[in-house]
Amino acid sequence: MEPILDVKNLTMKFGGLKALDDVSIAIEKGQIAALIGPNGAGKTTFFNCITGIYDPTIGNVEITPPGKNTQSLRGLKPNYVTERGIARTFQNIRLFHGMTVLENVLIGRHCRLSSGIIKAMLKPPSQKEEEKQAVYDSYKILEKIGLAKYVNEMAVNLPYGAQRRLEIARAMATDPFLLLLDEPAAGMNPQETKELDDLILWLRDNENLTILLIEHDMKLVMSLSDWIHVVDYGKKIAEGTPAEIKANPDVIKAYLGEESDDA
Amino acid sequence: MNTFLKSLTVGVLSMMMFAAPGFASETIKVANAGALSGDLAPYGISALRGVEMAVEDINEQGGILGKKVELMLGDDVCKPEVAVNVATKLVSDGAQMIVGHVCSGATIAANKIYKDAGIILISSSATNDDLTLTGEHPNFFRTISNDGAQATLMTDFAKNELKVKKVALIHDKGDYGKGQMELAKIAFEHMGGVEIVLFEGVTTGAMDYSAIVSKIKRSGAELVMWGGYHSDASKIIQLLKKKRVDTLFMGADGIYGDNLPNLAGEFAEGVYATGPNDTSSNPMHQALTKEHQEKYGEDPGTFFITGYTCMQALAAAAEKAGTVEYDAMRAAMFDITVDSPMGPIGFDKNGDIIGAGFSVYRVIDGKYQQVN
Amino acid sequence: MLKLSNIHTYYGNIHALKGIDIEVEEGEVISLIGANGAGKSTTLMTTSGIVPAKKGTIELNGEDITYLPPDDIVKKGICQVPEGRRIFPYLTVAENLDMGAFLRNDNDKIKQDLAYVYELFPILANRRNQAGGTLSGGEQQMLAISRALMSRPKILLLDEPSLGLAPIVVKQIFSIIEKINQESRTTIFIVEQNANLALKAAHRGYVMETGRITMTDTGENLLANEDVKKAYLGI
Amino acid sequence: MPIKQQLKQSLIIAFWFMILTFPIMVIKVNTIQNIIVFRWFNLLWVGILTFVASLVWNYFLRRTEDGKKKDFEDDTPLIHRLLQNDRFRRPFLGLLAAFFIAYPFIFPMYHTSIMISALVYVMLGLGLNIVVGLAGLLDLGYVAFYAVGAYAYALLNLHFGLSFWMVLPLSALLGTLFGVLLGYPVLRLRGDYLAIVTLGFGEIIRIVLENWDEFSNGPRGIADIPAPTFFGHQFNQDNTMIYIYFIVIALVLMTIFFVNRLENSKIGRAWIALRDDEIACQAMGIDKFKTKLTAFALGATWAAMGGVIFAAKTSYINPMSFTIWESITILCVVVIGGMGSAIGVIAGALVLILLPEYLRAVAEYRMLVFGALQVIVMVFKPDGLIKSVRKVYTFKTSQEPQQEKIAHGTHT
Amino acid sequence: MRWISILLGLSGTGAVGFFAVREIIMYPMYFFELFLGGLTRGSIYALIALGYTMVYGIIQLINFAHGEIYMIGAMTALIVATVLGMWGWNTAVIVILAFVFAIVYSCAYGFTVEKIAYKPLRNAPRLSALISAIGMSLFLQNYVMLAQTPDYLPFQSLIPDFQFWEPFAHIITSVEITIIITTVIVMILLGLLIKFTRIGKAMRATAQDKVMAALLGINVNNVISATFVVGSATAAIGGVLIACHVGQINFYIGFLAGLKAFIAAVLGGIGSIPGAVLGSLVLGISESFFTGYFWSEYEDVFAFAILVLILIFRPSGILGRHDTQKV
Repeated sequence: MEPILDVKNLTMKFGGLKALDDVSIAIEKGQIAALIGPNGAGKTTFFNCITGIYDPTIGNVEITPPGKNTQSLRGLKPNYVTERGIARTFQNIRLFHGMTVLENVLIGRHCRLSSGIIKAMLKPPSQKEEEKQAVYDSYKILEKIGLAKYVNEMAVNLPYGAQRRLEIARAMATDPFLLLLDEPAAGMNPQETKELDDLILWLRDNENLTILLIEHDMKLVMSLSDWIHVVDYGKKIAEGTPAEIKANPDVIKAYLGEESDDA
Repeated sequence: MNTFLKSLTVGVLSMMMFAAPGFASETIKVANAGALSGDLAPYGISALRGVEMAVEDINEQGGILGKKVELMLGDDVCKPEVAVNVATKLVSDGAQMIVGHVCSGATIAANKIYKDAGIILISSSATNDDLTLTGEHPNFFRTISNDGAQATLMTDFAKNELKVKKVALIHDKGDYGKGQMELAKIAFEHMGGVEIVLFEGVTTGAMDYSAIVSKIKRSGAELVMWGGYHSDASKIIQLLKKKRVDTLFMGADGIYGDNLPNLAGEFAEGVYATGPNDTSSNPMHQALTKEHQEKYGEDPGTFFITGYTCMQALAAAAEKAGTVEYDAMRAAMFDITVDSPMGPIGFDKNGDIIGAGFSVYRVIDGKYQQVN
Repeated sequence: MLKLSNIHTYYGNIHALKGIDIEVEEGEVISLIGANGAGKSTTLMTTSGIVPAKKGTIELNGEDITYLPPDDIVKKGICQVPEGRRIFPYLTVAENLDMGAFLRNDNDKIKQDLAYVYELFPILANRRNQAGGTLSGGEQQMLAISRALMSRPKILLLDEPSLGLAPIVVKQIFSIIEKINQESRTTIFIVEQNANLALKAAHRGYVMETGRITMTDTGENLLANEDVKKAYLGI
Repeated sequence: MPIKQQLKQSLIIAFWFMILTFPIMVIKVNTIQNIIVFRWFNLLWVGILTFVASLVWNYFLRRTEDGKKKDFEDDTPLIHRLLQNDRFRRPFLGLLAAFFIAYPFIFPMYHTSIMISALVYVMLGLGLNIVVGLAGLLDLGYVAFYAVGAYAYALLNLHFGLSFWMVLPLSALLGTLFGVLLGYPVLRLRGDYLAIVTLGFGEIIRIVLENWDEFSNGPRGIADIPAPTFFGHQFNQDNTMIYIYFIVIALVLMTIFFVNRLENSKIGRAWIALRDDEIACQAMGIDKFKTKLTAFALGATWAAMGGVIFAAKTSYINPMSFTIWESITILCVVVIGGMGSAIGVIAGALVLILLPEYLRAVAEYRMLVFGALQVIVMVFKPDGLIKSVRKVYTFKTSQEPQQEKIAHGTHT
Repeated sequence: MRWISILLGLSGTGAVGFFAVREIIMYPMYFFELFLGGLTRGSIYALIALGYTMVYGIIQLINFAHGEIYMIGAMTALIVATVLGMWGWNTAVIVILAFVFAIVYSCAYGFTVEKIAYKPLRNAPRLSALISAIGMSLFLQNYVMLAQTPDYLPFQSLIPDFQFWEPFAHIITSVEITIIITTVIVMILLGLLIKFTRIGKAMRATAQDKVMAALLGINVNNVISATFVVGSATAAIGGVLIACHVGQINFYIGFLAGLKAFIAAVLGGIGSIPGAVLGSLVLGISESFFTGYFWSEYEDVFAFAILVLILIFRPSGILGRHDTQKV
């Protein structure tokens, strides 16, 4: 089977600095994959290259959405990448602070709605219908993620953990097949992390999603991932199952440290 | 919020107060409209002072048709859209005659209102040809000659008296300045024998004109003809002199008056300008100048005398017509001869002044002196 | 030596601290743990005078410093390493350190201290002419701590020193923190997510929930406490 | 702060201002006649005025700051709260409508005339509000589109004899077209870079109009632009003014109606989201560039229509009416009124345009007062006179899923 | 399509290049003259642009009232010089005192304006601060107009007009030379100030991160005030020199000068001090050449066209920092 995401020889230069150096990563359908590595290793840059925020210097990103042909994402603007079915969250929460929870998710629905300016001004029945449907769909997503009780709250007033989940809900609203999570557990307490763990598994199993995540919480990564990729100084240094990675001496040296159990 | 509502109420109330109609006609209402603020204010204020002084004199002598004259003011900052509002205001406040406006553009815009309301308009300074020659402004008169006359004078003088062969026409891109230079260009082309080596506009108020000065020098022009006002002229003249570019400099009434010699100081020596005929030998003119000196502590500005004459002409026409009704007034305007500080003047069928014209002046010892 | 009593702080309309009491003794390492949004960072920002308290008093060695502007508080010897490190991105490493010693005039001692931090973090010495913004996260954290040390603080406030760092770097940072405390007797006040690490390193700890202090004890006791274990250690 | 200390502080401030204003307020030089006048009384006035002003200023500044900290209650502006109240809304709107309908018949023409100017600014303000208030794009060259509309009417009428009613929709299209043309190359710029480039475009259009005589008649401008006709009937001057007044009223209502709908649509949401966070927006599948361009072009559309009205009302246009100050004034209308708030923009336009007109009584000082007021309003009400209250989408769970309704209500 | 555009581009560049080379060879003095004129103009822009860029760098505010500070500097110099001149003081003393007073008063105004119109708005939306600045600008213009006069006032050059030896007499005046030299000196001093002094370091730190600067013991309010003071001082120097150059001032000179200088600052990359100078020189020199070789009517159009072109290819100006937004 074709990998659902196939990144080939990705290199990204900023001025003289190579943030990514010939990184190739393939992700199978239905996998939960993790990308780990020290700070500044290029993990977020990798996400940005896939989602079109950066245009990689060399390399190609190919996707094979379920039931569709393989296509290249090279040179696409971020919004087109999203339209093709890749959604993401951000390391530092980027919610729209002036908006309610529902509206945040509605923004996520944006690219699946069709009405334009003229319709917005004239408001024909079809447009009203679409808006209604969008609100309904958004609410359903919130229900699934477990945020339904906050639906009319302002996003900024949510507890921290809920804000992180809202980012996921918002990403889900774009109907993705591949979800990229950038440090979803950062700043969460153990209880919240546990819930996140469950949510990610649930998303994979019930929503048919493939998930790639960046995370520093090794416990989460090790328990959740099917496959782990390790980068350091922009280069991929290892990949394998959690058990293999834990035992990999290069990874221990660069990232985990000697006693890798207590973090 | 409360404060906002309050201020709104105050606003509405004050509007209602303004709204009280002003037709209690114990007086004759004359309005003076023009730039009283902004960078062209010196011109507007000089004209206003003339009008004010004339109103005082007329009222001392018993007013017009036995009624005192009441002067209303409108400030249009020389902007057409403001002029329209000002005109509307003056008309709604019951003005029966208007002196103004100062700038041609504002005058053209505002006159639509006056024309419809049937009010005579007389300007001391709007020189644009269109105002009289197109026939679209039948209610318009002026106590200053038009741009065409001025341009002819300038170009004739340049060719016949100064005997220049190459001339640079520089303007400030404004309606007045550019209009002047376009007329001059046509006149030169019509006459032949003088080559226009440069025809350019510069940005008013710029900090540096050295590039255009270099360009003038390179063009080999013997005369720079300037369309615009005194402040930019002064900058260019100074730079020409400082950079030892030996060209003559000539402008129209925009640089006539004391403003330019005052501003440019010694650098202004030798600058030519056209301006309303010198009538300073007229005893009335001398008396008025003296009065101005006493009242304001300075010499009168460019349009002081023409402004005074405007008011005189209106008074004379009203007296002659015996009424301030439009048709009679207008007819009378063509008939009157006013004994003004500029000498006896009248108006031709277009509304242009008869009996006054332009002369050429040159700055000698810090003052403009007539040369032709 | 530092005493916060009944501190109330507002962020705009949000009542962030609802009557905080914290005491820090000289030479101690104190940890303040709690969930995100509990008000830990606000506690530090209020202490540093960036978000002044609305009510309550902060005393330093008996002197009231509640309403002093931030720069005067630094002059009194309280220096903070804020969350997110806040390195000056366009200043070089050396210039960043120089800014740490902004209030000092004793050039000889500054040189000594500079040598000391370069010894603590040799990597900074190698990068002294590199712009701060080009350092990696771990290096930036080291630089941030060194920069604060350059002001010779009596009390060092550390906000989330482990945030977003690789496990190996986190360990290194915490060992250095302990070293600083032992070698120069600097009082250290740490705010941390990572309760495990923070409580291990601390003499005493405070637990904070939604703007209030809910528990305080020695580090070991807190580590052993069932509630803490459940809520913050995930055991 | 104790009174005594305050007085002392104000005394110091007064003293400082006396020194500060000394050369300019006290010494008046006339370098033409070499006269110096010392006006010592001014010094006294400055001292007294600044002393009082600083006391008042400090008092209000402290009050605003205290207010900020303890204000937990609903900070929705009064007018919005009143408008939500049905009992109040109907009579209020009825009265308002009655007032505006009766207005030109009660007041003399001058008041109608300046009210038209103010209403044109309401249109312009609402249009710019889309660009600045909703989409967060600082446009300092908005006047360019205003000029496009005005010249479109003047020229199309001059050369092809097109009437007002034909040009009005045409100019809207032209405005949109120019919005796209000018927006296309520059909308990738951020923040103040965008501001200065749009300012540049505004000036470029004006300079071209000024110099390209063959096209625009140069600085002489275009005169005798006809007023709109009523099914071919031309009114006299007074009635034309009233007629234009009602046309503007209709256009303003239309603007409010459409802008409101846009704001509460998918596109409006995208604008606001884009203002908050561009990157997140793109990750949500919003085409950043296209969305910004839409805002820019729509803003231009209204400016162009405003321009047509302006030309029809003034009957004479020349490039001097479209300087950068005009753009700044429109921006002030939006910001002082309250960015993002339609009611605010209306209030802003009425205050900023009518105020200087009524301040004509103190003609000399009006711009001084106007400038000072801008500072004061911004210092004490940084969100503008009427703070924007956005309608937020709320979801009512009590309803059956299939008949979900979007309820518009104010978030408190 | 691509080839056509390349061909067009090449032939265009070629034609312009040919024209330029021919011009330079045939009239080298004219070229030099325009260059020097542009240099003067650029220097003038630079003196004002420095203040813009410094203030922007530190509080991200377009200080609209900066042009008025420059005007007040010139006005103060005029007043002081006239008064002292009438009291019969020595010319050299007058020149020095006029400059000193202009600088001191501009600084005082800059300082006060910040305290009144910007400081209370430090946490307000950025546009509010901009409108406040516009209001301040209007206020100061009208204040000077009402307190003094709306007329243009002649400004006796404080710098004696010096007759150069021949080929240069046509090309440059003593005032222009003074302007260029002063700008260079001010630039160097400012560079040293920013790089090496305590306050300069504090300014750089504050510009990058205000909260962190405060946490290191820097009094941010004082640093911001200092920035306004330094920016106002350079503007005052510029004001006096320009007044000498054009020989007149009035209350309105600040607006246009400020606008041009602001464009120059943006061109160079707002917030960057070398950028402000480079942007000013680029703008001044290219304007001068454009007027000299093409049509002065479209000088400003050309200036804006350059701005748009440069910003399209370098969205943060010539020397601006290209911040890739952190994601």
